[in-house]
Amino acid sequence: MNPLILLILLILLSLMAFQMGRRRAFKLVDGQLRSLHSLPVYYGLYASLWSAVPAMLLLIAWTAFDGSIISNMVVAQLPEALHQGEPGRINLLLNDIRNVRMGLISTETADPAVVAAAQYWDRLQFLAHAALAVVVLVLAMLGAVFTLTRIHPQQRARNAVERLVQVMMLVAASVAILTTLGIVLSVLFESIRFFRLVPITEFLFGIRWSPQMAMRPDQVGSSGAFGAIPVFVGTMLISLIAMLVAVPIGLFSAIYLSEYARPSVRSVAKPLLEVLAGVPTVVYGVFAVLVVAPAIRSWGLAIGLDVASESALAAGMVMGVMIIPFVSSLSDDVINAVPQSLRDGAYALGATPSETIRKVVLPAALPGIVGSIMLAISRAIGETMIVVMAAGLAANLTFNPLESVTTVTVQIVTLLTGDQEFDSPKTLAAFALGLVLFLATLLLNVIALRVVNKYREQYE
Amino acid sequence: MSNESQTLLRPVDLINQGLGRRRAAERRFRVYGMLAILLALIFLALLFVSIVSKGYTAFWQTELSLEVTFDPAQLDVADSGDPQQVMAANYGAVLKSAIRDLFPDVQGRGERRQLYSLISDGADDVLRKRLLADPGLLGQTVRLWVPAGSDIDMVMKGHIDRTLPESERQITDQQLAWMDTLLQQQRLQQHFNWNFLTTGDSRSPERAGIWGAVVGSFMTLAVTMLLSFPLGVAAAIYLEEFAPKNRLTGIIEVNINNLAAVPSIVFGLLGLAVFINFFGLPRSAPLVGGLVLTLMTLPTVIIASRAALKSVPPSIREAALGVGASPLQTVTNHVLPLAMPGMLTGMIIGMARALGETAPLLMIGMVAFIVDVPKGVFDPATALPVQIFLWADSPEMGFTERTSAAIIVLLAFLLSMNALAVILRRRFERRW
Amino acid sequence: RDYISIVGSSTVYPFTTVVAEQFGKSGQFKTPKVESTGTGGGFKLFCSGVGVETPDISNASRAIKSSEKETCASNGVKEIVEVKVGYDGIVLAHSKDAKPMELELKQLFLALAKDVPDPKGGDKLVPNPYTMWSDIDRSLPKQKIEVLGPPPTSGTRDALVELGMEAGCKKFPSLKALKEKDGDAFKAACHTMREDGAFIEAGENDNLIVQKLTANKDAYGIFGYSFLEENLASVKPTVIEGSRPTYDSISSGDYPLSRPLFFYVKKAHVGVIPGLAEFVAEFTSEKAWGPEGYLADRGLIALPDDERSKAAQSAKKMAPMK
Amino acid sequence: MMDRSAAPRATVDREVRRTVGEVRVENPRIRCNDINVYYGSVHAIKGVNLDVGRNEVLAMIGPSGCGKSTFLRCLNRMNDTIDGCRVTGDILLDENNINSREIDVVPLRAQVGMVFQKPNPFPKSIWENVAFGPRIHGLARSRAQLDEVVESSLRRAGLWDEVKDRLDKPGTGLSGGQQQRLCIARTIAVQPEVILMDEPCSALDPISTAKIEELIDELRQQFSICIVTHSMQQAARVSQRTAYFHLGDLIELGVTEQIFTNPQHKLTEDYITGRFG
Amino acid sequence: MMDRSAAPRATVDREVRRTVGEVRVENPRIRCNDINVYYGSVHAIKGVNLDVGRNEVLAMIGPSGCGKSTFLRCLNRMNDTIDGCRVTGDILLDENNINSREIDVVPLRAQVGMVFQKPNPFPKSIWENVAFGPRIHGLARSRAQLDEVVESSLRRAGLWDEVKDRLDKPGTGLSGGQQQRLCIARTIAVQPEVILMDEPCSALDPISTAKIEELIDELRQQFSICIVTHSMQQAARVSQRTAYFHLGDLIELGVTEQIFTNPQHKLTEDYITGRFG
Ligand SMILES: Nc1ncnc2c1ncn2[C@@H]1O[C@H](COP(=O)(O)OP(=O)(O)OP(=O)(O)O)[C@@H](O)[C@H]1O
Ligand SMILES: Nc1ncnc2c1ncn2[C@@H]1O[C@H](COP(=O)(O)OP(=O)(O)OP(=O)(O)O)[C@@H](O)[C@H]1O
Ligand SMILES: [Mg+2]
Ligand SMILES: [Mg+2]
Ligand SMILES: O=P([O-])([O-])[O-]
Repeated sequence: MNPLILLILLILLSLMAFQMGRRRAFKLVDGQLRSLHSLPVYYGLYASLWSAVPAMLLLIAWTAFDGSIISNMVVAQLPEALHQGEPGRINLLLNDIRNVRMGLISTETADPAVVAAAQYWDRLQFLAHAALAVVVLVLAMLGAVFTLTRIHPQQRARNAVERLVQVMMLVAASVAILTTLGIVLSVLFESIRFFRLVPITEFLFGIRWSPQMAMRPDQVGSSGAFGAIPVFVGTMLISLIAMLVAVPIGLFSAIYLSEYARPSVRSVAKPLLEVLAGVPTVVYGVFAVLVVAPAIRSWGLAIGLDVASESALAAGMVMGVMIIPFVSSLSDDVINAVPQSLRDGAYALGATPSETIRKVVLPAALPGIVGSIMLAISRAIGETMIVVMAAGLAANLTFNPLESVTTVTVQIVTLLTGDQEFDSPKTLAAFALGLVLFLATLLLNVIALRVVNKYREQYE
Repeated sequence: MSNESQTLLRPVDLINQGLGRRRAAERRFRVYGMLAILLALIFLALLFVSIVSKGYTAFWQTELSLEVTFDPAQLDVADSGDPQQVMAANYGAVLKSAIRDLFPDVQGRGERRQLYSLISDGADDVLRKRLLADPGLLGQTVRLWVPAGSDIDMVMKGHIDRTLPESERQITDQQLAWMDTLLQQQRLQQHFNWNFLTTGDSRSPERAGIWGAVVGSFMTLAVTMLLSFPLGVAAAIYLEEFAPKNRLTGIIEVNINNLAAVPSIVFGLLGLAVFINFFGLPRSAPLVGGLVLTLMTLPTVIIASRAALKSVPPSIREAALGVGASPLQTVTNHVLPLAMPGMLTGMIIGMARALGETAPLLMIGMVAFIVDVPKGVFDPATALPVQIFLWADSPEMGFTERTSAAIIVLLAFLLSMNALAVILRRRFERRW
Repeated sequence: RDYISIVGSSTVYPFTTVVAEQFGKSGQFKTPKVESTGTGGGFKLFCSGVGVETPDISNASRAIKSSEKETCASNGVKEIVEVKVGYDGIVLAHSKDAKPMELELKQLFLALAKDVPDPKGGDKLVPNPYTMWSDIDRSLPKQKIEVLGPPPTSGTRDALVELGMEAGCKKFPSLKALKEKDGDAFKAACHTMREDGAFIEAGENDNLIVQKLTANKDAYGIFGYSFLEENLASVKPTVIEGSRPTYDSISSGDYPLSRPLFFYVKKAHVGVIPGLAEFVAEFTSEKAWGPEGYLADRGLIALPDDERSKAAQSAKKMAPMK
Repeated sequence: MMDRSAAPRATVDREVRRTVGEVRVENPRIRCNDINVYYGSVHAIKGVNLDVGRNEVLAMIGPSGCGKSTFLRCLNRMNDTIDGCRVTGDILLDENNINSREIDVVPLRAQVGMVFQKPNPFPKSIWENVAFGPRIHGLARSRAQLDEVVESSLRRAGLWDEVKDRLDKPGTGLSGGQQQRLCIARTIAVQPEVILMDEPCSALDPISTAKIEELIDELRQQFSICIVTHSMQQAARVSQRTAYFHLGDLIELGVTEQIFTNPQHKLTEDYITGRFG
Repeated sequence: MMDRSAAPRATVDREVRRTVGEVRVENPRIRCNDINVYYGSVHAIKGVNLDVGRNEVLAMIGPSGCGKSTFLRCLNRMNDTIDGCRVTGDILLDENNINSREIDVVPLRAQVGMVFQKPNPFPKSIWENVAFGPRIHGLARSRAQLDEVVESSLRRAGLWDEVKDRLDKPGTGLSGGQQQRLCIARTIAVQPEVILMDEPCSALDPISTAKIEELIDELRQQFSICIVTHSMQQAARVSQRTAYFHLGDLIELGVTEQIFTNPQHKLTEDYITGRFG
């Protein structure tokens, strides 16, 4: 039986269990619902969950594994000559068999052994599905019967159902932990391997970054220096420029929108600002390369400055524009959270609106604003596409915004696209950089959240 | 003040003295605010204008009108009822003879090649489709509009400068002359480029469409939405309504907030390591893209959903608990319906972000040349932003405008999603 | 899997994709999936084993290296079919509005190498002192040396190093002598690009390089011939060793910086992945890779006739390389 | 306690924090023994003993922050919803200690209903507002039965005539006083035994207040009612017994009339005579 | 308050909404002529005429929502900050119509200070809280002068001794009553002529309330004070004249003593005697 049909049957079965559970509970007390611990619905749910959940788990586990079990069985009976025991060949052979089964290769042209295997596979598949169907349905019925026979008026069906739902929600909430764990694991091990090859002190404090070393014995690349300071400095320089653009514009926009703008202006301008955050970063990247960078360069040349074509300034400015809405909408929230009573207090003393904002609202909102700016900074240092397109690859250790610098994310992308050799320090360096990036944003976020929370408590 | 002499001057007078300066400061402050917004909006406008002005031409395509004879011999088709034969037929030959008929005096291989390049490589698609739809056409002659070659298209749209010396442009003087003849005969016209909106990628810019990428994006987003909405809402409800304040929930909270700011590229690394290398899911599949984007958008959805739940006043919960509803009944009956619009808004914003995301998809092999429109979540696919990234890297001139046009399409989707979010927010904005 | 999976060189990518599209149109098979991962990255995936999750074909803008072959073999990829598909010119280009320049390979070496023979004479190698083109040779323009080029993951880089740098390097007798004496030292001297900002590794997006060139008149860019052909309106090539890169000069071998392009087929997959043999046949058919074929329209420089027919033959037989 | 009969003005000193007056009644509906409530380290209710009789209205008065609401919320375990709130002591509702961990709060809250300071109807129709409780508790089998419950509850809350033509309109569209009566109807629809009211009129206008007070008087026939109020006038008008709280202590408890005319504790007297508050 | 046999019981009927009593005083500080306030279409204050005398405390009482706060906020144009609020009529402060569009609200609000229901110190140091007003208005030239202003204001607010050692600590760290006195100090630091207080004690405990009431009595020597209060006892304790508002109408205005002992309007009487509220 097809798993899909089985699934539908299972659902039908659990619906039936639901109905029966409900009826039974109702009958037990003769309609005197007050003497029933929970509503009949809960008895129904209880029965249907017991019949569906274990069976469903089995169904999932079975379908996850039966493919490999069957293919192993098919392989076992294949003539040894066809695959010589090599895993890759077996794999290909299986693909072949699969293609025959799906009719992609006609049975006439294919190897008779393969055709036979395909038929064997079909048989096994049929058997497996049949067995699965029997087992699953029996399990579901057992579950239903087990719960249905145990229904009694004092049974805390609602509590049981609610506990189960809560567990399911807890599992959902834990996905975040799994994700973090996954990130840490997928980055940490490679980083450790990297730090075996390159001392961590050299990585953190070295001032030369030239990772594009030879990938093969017969190639000559660059020297392979892994001092990440220039990369960090570049990241900071670009982030700094971005913040210099984003903070004043974002903050003033937020102030204007929340304190001055008429509701009609606000209702138009705010979503428009948010559009800036929604524009894909690839688009910003294209814009930075084609419009902003050349413009800055030609202005620079016009006043006699030597501007690199991939200046940090261009990438930083465009990134700043992208970040404006983060600063503005977060600050907007923070400013709005400042209680009206403080404004009233200042107005009642005869302060002008700007005095109220500058001397009362902003100082009160400052921790929150700082928090939002830190969140924006972590956005800036993690931003990838803009810098991949608009910033340089060369790791210059400089604070001059007119020169070209590189960033952590650019390095990750360039190190991981192209040659991927998992044990060369070059590729591993990308993971070490990823780890640094993760830790840096973690740190910024923890601080920012602390600050923001502290500030929230102040008024709540 | 306690000082008697100062009472001569009332404080009001003193205040009035400083008033001019304060009013000026007030005006300045206001102007800064206005400037800030104006600047941001100007940048937005600049972005849009520059993209639209570069891209709008891609929505038109130069087409060439030819009298095409579906000659069975040339086509190498005996039975036009057999789709196999029709698919594999040699339409190029038919097209070539059709254009030769227009310029019978063109001789020599070199010249002929130049002549053929007036027609797009993709013109055979048009013929194939016609013949498939109407097998009776075999042996007949019909007048058809077929796409013109990319160079002609570029000249027609003004992207190639005719005045340049021949060596510096892709099109020869001879071709320009033919083009002018065709124009005179009204055989060359610009039509709306449906093809762009309905087909997959192609290496010929004039045949390249974004439908494949749109479908890929759609599937990726569908996976993302199906997973992240229930997960996100369940997690938000748990954290906001049920979670006891303990270590575990504290860690979960910090985690979620932190994940929201983790660079998207790191999620790409995760997807590569976990879904492709560990679980062995296929490269380039929308399923994997969707999974990665789910992990990426989940924090956003959770945070927005929690905010929506928070905005439901506690008095509603108290009311329900007060008549003896269980916490779960309180949530499902009262809190959730009220928070739903907010949650949907958060979802849309998360989706919009996922739609524009490129970096993590680069890591999991969704940068690929894929012509066939994907039919399932396991088929290889690209997504809109990746398609933009790919086209931006193509040598052919025609792709420059396609890149901008694809950006326009992507922005149109994003804007409509944003607009939807705004409308939802407006519609259901509730004040207690 | 019922479609062909192709990875590898970004240089060959535009050609493979055209063939893939043509191949898909016939309707018999699905259109192959082509990923542009760079030559090295392509081999990495290609050599990771035999089986449906590994690619069937890897494109390369240089021949496979013995080290890569070993990796392949150790992962069970023993039989590989090599197909040489044509030539690509590597051009050094700059903005059309800039002053034209003519360069010798020796000068190219002096401009881009990390260490160069001491300009004051002697065999000693010193860190590259040249910052202006005119420092190298008075006849060259008085402009900052600023060259945007490919990173080592790219086959273009390998070809540049071998055809350009090494050839320029050998013009110095002392260095030429070194080759016999100490191969490694020779390589270190001739293959190492400078890292002081004059040579900028600009990533694998060649279009971006073209666009950066139009924005910056001083900059030179290194990329494949097909990009030059499409962008003649905005950039122009540098004449190298007296030869201007054109279709003819590259195919005749006049132009010194031209390199062959390849793709490699995993023999074990032939007959298993539907259409693989047919795809190779399409690629090696005259209407595709011939001098009049559709690939030539895209900037591929066809192999000489005899070489081409030989290559087509061996591709048809799927003869693995030794 | 003190000597009350002879010298009526022999008030108990401010410093004394023992409860003055008789806290117990015969056959109580609720009996509280030594209730303490802590918010983290704040001791909000300090060893309070108190009975709620059958068919009586017990008013709780006292200055702001003295713990009236906190105490009230103990009686139906609404304090459970506040993080860090800890309640000790026994609260016997018909012999069951409802303050024990084992008790399921859901049926308890159906038995002890609550009306809040600010009217908080659900943003649903009037009908659904009232039907919600009976529905989740399974008090009606059919729509018709539910209709009946809704009507009778609204009638008893004195709201039927005003809303019978718009039962499907949202409850939030009613005026404040109507909303509060709707909340009362919602509470009595689950047939509780005790109704707790936390300043139910403080958000209402005088006319609505008068209506609610009338209603309370009627409901007393059937329920026990505890009402927290800021307004001494209101306490005097509606209650039979009054409890005066001060900084977490139950200072005085007695028959309402006597509390207002002849308080025995100095603090009560100060409060009643408007020396503060 | 019950039997007022001596005074004739000739109370004015409930239906009459003309103001009863004398609304005018000689040489007023503020004179209001026919004030109407609209929130959108809600008519919140209906044609009120009223004078505020010099060195007097005028109390405003009335049931919740009757418009006390709204009226008070007219006097220093705080209603300007509310969207959709429209005020008509003349408000003369020393002959200037402060309700005209031309008037600059900045100096006006310095002249007519306001203290709010909930203490709202700025989240800054105590010193800065008080110095804020004088500083923005340029009332002090030097730090020394400012110090002087801060000290004298805090002294007059009766807070100096309690905070003199921690002037640099945040004002939000004070207790509720201290915070409210800080807000009063902040207000008098700009030397206003009138002080408006909107239920300044409703968030405070009895002891703090007493302190503030004392303070109000002292401040009256120098300022005119309008105070809104919910507590009739408080009105009786601190004010010279009392105004009773009802649903936007000024029902009755008179000498406090008389209002409380012998109200002339039926509505006032109902309210005073606790028949509602
Ligand atoms: N959630 C809470 N967390 C901490 N302390 C609280 C909490 N709720 C109340 N308190 C404190 O407990 C004490 C009693 O509060 P409660 O709300 O019971 O007073 P109340 O008498 O109802 O006052 P009001 O008349 O203002 O409603 C107060 O000191 C208050 O600050
Ligand atoms: N911002 C506003 N928008 C619309 N209506 C308002 C607003 N503020 C007050 N009102 C209405 O105006 C009327 C008077 O309100 P006001 O706040 O002045 O009453 P109050 O006498 O101060 O009451 P309370 O004693 O509760 O403070 C009320 O009916 C109120 O609903
Ligand atoms: Mg309370
Ligand atoms: Mg008020
Ligand atoms: O992508 P490449 O051809 O440069 O390896």
